[in-house]
Amino acid sequence: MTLSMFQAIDQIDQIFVTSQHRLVSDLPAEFQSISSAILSVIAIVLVFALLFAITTVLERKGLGRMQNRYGPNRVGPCGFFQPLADGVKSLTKEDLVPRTADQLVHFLAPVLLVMAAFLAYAVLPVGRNMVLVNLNAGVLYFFAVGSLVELAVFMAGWSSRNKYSLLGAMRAIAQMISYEVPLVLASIVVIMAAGSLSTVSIVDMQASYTGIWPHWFVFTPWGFAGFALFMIAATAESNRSPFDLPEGESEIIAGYYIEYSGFKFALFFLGEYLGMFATSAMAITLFLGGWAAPFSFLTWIPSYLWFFAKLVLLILIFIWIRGTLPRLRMDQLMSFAWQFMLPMTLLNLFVAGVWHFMPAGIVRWLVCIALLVAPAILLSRSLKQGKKFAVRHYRFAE
Amino acid sequence: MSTATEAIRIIPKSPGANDEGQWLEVSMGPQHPSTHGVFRMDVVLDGERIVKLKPVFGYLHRNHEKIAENESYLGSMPYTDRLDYFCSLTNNWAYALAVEKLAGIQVPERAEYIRIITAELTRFQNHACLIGFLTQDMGASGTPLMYAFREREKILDLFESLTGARMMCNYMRFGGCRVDLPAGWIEQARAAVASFPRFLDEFEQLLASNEILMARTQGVGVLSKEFAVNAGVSGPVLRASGVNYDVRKADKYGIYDRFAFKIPLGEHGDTYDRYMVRLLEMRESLKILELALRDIPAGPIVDPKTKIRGFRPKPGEAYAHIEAPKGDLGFYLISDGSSNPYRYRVRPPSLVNLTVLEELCIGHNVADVVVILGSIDIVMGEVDR
Amino acid sequence: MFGEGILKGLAETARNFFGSYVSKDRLTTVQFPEQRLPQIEAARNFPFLVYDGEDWQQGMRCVSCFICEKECPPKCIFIEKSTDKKPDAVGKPQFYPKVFNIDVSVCMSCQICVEVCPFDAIKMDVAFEHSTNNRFAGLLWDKKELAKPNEYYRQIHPIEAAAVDAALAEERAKVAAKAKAAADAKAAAIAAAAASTSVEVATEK
Amino acid sequence: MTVTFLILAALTLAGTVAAMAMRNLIHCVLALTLGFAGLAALYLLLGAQFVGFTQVLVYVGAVAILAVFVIMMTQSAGPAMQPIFSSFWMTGSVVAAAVFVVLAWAICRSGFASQVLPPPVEAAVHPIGDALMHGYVLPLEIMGLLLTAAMIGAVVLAMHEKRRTP
Repeated sequence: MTLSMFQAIDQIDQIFVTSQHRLVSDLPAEFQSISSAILSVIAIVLVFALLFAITTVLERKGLGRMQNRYGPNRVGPCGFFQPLADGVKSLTKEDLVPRTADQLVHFLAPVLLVMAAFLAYAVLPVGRNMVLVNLNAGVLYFFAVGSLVELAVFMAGWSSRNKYSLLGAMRAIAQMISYEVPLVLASIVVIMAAGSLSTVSIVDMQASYTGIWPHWFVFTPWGFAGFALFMIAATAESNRSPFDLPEGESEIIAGYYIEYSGFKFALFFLGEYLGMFATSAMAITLFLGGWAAPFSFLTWIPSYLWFFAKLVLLILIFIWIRGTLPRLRMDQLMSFAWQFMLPMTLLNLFVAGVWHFMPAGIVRWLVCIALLVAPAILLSRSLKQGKKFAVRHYRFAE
Repeated sequence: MSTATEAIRIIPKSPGANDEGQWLEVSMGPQHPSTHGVFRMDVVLDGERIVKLKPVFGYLHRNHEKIAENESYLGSMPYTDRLDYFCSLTNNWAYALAVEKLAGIQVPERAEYIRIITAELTRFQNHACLIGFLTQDMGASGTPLMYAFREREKILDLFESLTGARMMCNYMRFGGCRVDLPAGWIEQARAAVASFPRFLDEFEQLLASNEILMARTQGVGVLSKEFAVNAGVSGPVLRASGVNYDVRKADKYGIYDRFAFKIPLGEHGDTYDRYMVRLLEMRESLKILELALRDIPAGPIVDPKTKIRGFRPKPGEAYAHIEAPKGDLGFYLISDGSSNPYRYRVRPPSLVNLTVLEELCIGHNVADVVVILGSIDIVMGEVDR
Repeated sequence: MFGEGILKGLAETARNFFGSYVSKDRLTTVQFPEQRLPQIEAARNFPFLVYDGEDWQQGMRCVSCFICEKECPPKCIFIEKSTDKKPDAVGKPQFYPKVFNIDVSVCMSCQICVEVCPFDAIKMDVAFEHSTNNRFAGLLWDKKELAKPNEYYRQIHPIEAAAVDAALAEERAKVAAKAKAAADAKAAAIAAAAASTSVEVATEK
Repeated sequence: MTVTFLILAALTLAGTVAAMAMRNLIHCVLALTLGFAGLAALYLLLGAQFVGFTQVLVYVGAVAILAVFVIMMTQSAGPAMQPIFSSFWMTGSVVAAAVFVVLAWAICRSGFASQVLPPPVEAAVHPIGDALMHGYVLPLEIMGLLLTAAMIGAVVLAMHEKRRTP
């Protein structure tokens, strides 16, 4: 009885894997691997493009509610067909290219951006046994592909022949390079702990339980600090508020894609959101146990649902932050990256080492927390660069 | 074949400069989203640092003064709405005050109260929206702005039920106001005023102690006391630099001397002070509003001796100014005894305050320019006239 | 200090997010085409010409005195006086506008024409959903487009219209009484001289 | 497998040739990036995942961007309008041909090419890490030191610059 139930749960969990196998198995042997890969690619493109569509609605509705507005509510039920209308609109808009622009590069930039964004999904395990390729150097692949985005951004900014787009591209590249360092360093703690660069084995390591509690890396001092640092760096990498300077709508209008219109503009949006999903998914994979359920008694829920639940949760946090915070300035952003993020990630590496070599127990927790919190406070003090940022008190004249 | 840099005008650095590299001239505006209207700044950048900044305006010039000189005295009243289109009622008041001074008209008690109530409501909504715009310029995706608009809506509803229009009120008349308060207006206004402190608390909660906001505004665009006075800056911008000058206190026009309120003063003269002074001024405005809504007497709302048609003041001249939300707004009129003024001149606070922009911006980043410009609080309708 | 203000702000937006679902004064949006705000007595948009009775040409109150044309700040009113006369709202024979045009693309809705009109003939309309695909002729409203019945005026500005109606009725009664007195006097005269027309009686006042 | 190799090799060659032949420096860098990417793909084809990804990360992600930045910073005064063939093209091609001949000779002599390759190691990351941390730890440390010194030098230079312009 229970056995068959387990089997049923397992079947539901693996339904996409088995159906893919069944679809491919009829084909001749030499086409099997390639057609299975194509199937997976189509699935990834469709699912994440759909997620992009849903996220745009969620973001606009969420921001609207935070600002005491309704948000889009006209197209379809509760406005959920809004992305459809947006898509039709952007497809039917005239595609304007500046006369002085570098036509070829101008055209290639959004294509490269979306391509790079989609490539990153190859190593992300969205469920148990659900990963496109299980690379040994999966995490490295992820960051390598991520660095292509910088090139695309530069191409867009440079080829538009617009001062604002050039400024935006400069900002974007400086920001991406600066935050790639803490992003990679923050993820190295997990690689150290897992002893592998493969995303699949990193998730597998976290998918076990003590009692009902999972072994996610986020539930350790270094893991939590790493997660926080990773998320901050990811926010900057994906140009989200409060690090959305490359777009800086109120300063440099739209940054590097100011000269794009119609569907190319939509592609930039798509690429940006895909980048955000990808880094969020990486954070989930590294720190939040990937597709693993948060409690052992919840493992009957299919693994892919857990993955997407976590992803949507992170996206909602992104939206929440965007609805609240003003953006930083370029120099502040840079000093934050180099004076706070970099030392903290390096320190986190050290703390992870300490954690590894100390015997388990409460002492280990206290030592690691102290090692992280004290420097964090000190560093945040030094960030003010001698200026006294403080809530002020004012005098009044009668 | 050429590089991108060809499309960009490069200016060689001034001979005195030592370091290499070029300056980049960027034209911010007039279609830039955060120039608060059709305003252009010719910005010369060294990297992202401002080296020179030249404000260019006049895109919205409408010949306001010349039109007014060919218009009857009353006919200019609706045009004053369009000076600072955020605060039409204070513009009306300043103009009415000037004409009253010119023609020697007395204003009935009730009208004075109505003027103060509408002016302080105007100040409140102007400051609320300004703070919203300022944070919008800082990239806060409009959340504070939407809160400000939510509250402003209440004030605009009040204006609409009183004057018939939400923004272009055209309400003040020489010797009083156009219509009396409709039934239930005072209660509605009291309810609105009572709801504002909660909004201000939320606003402060949302932003005043936000580290990013402090980092973006503190020490940015410092306007020294001396320079502010020398440049003729007025309004909250001046008071943020620590100068205790408020026309409401200095001139006691209308019946402001009957109300107890304080003037918040800044110390550093930076953007954060300009932001906070406005926030505190809103609280003071609420005090005045509460008192005025409590004490407003019954009576006529307009001096019955003033003619609507064929209004011809005696030859002479008059200058009257008030503390508009943006600063010291003055009207100067010369009458030659005919039905239209011989000379009509506006002293726009936005324009005078704008003159310090370059001084405040030099040495800061591009991103700071929009914040500083936002904190000066200009409306192009008033700057260009 | 670091992060505290940010957390406060996040709490505030979260409160507003949930508050917008429960509290009416947080979500004040009016979903326009379906929902509409209640009509406001003082509201104004563009002027219209009031007429009494059924026939808009006969009942038009305007006597083409040119005051509004002169006082209009942006000079958007154009009037041409008639050559003949017709009885006005209070019953006196007066000129009427042969042409009365308002260029609403110029009009700035300031209400000064209404204020200066001594005959209560021009009032402010509240209709705002005007649109046309002709930006020249479509925005130049002539006498016919501007004419609206007094009932409409009562409907959009009830308090103001009641006052105007009362004043007009008083005026009308006064004029009628005067006319009656004059007619009586005339009748007495007619009895003696027995020759006169009613038009002359009315013009004599 | 050979078809893939041919395509990638053609791509790499095309990229590098274009990098030499194009007149716009930014285009050159972009073409060079294509060459880098093709090279990375070739590494992957050989089963060297780590090297391939590092190639992308370092060359495409960092070196190309650096090159682009340098071009933007230095060559902003005027466009590159030099002729494709410089006056030393003869000398240059002779030197290039000589280098090619020497390299080809050395490779052919070493017997490396004729050797039958062992099957590619699956877990390529671990051996590299082991090699770096055990066998080649001294060169690694020296390189790290060198880079740190270079970085400090760059910082000092930049700070000096700043002090000169108040």
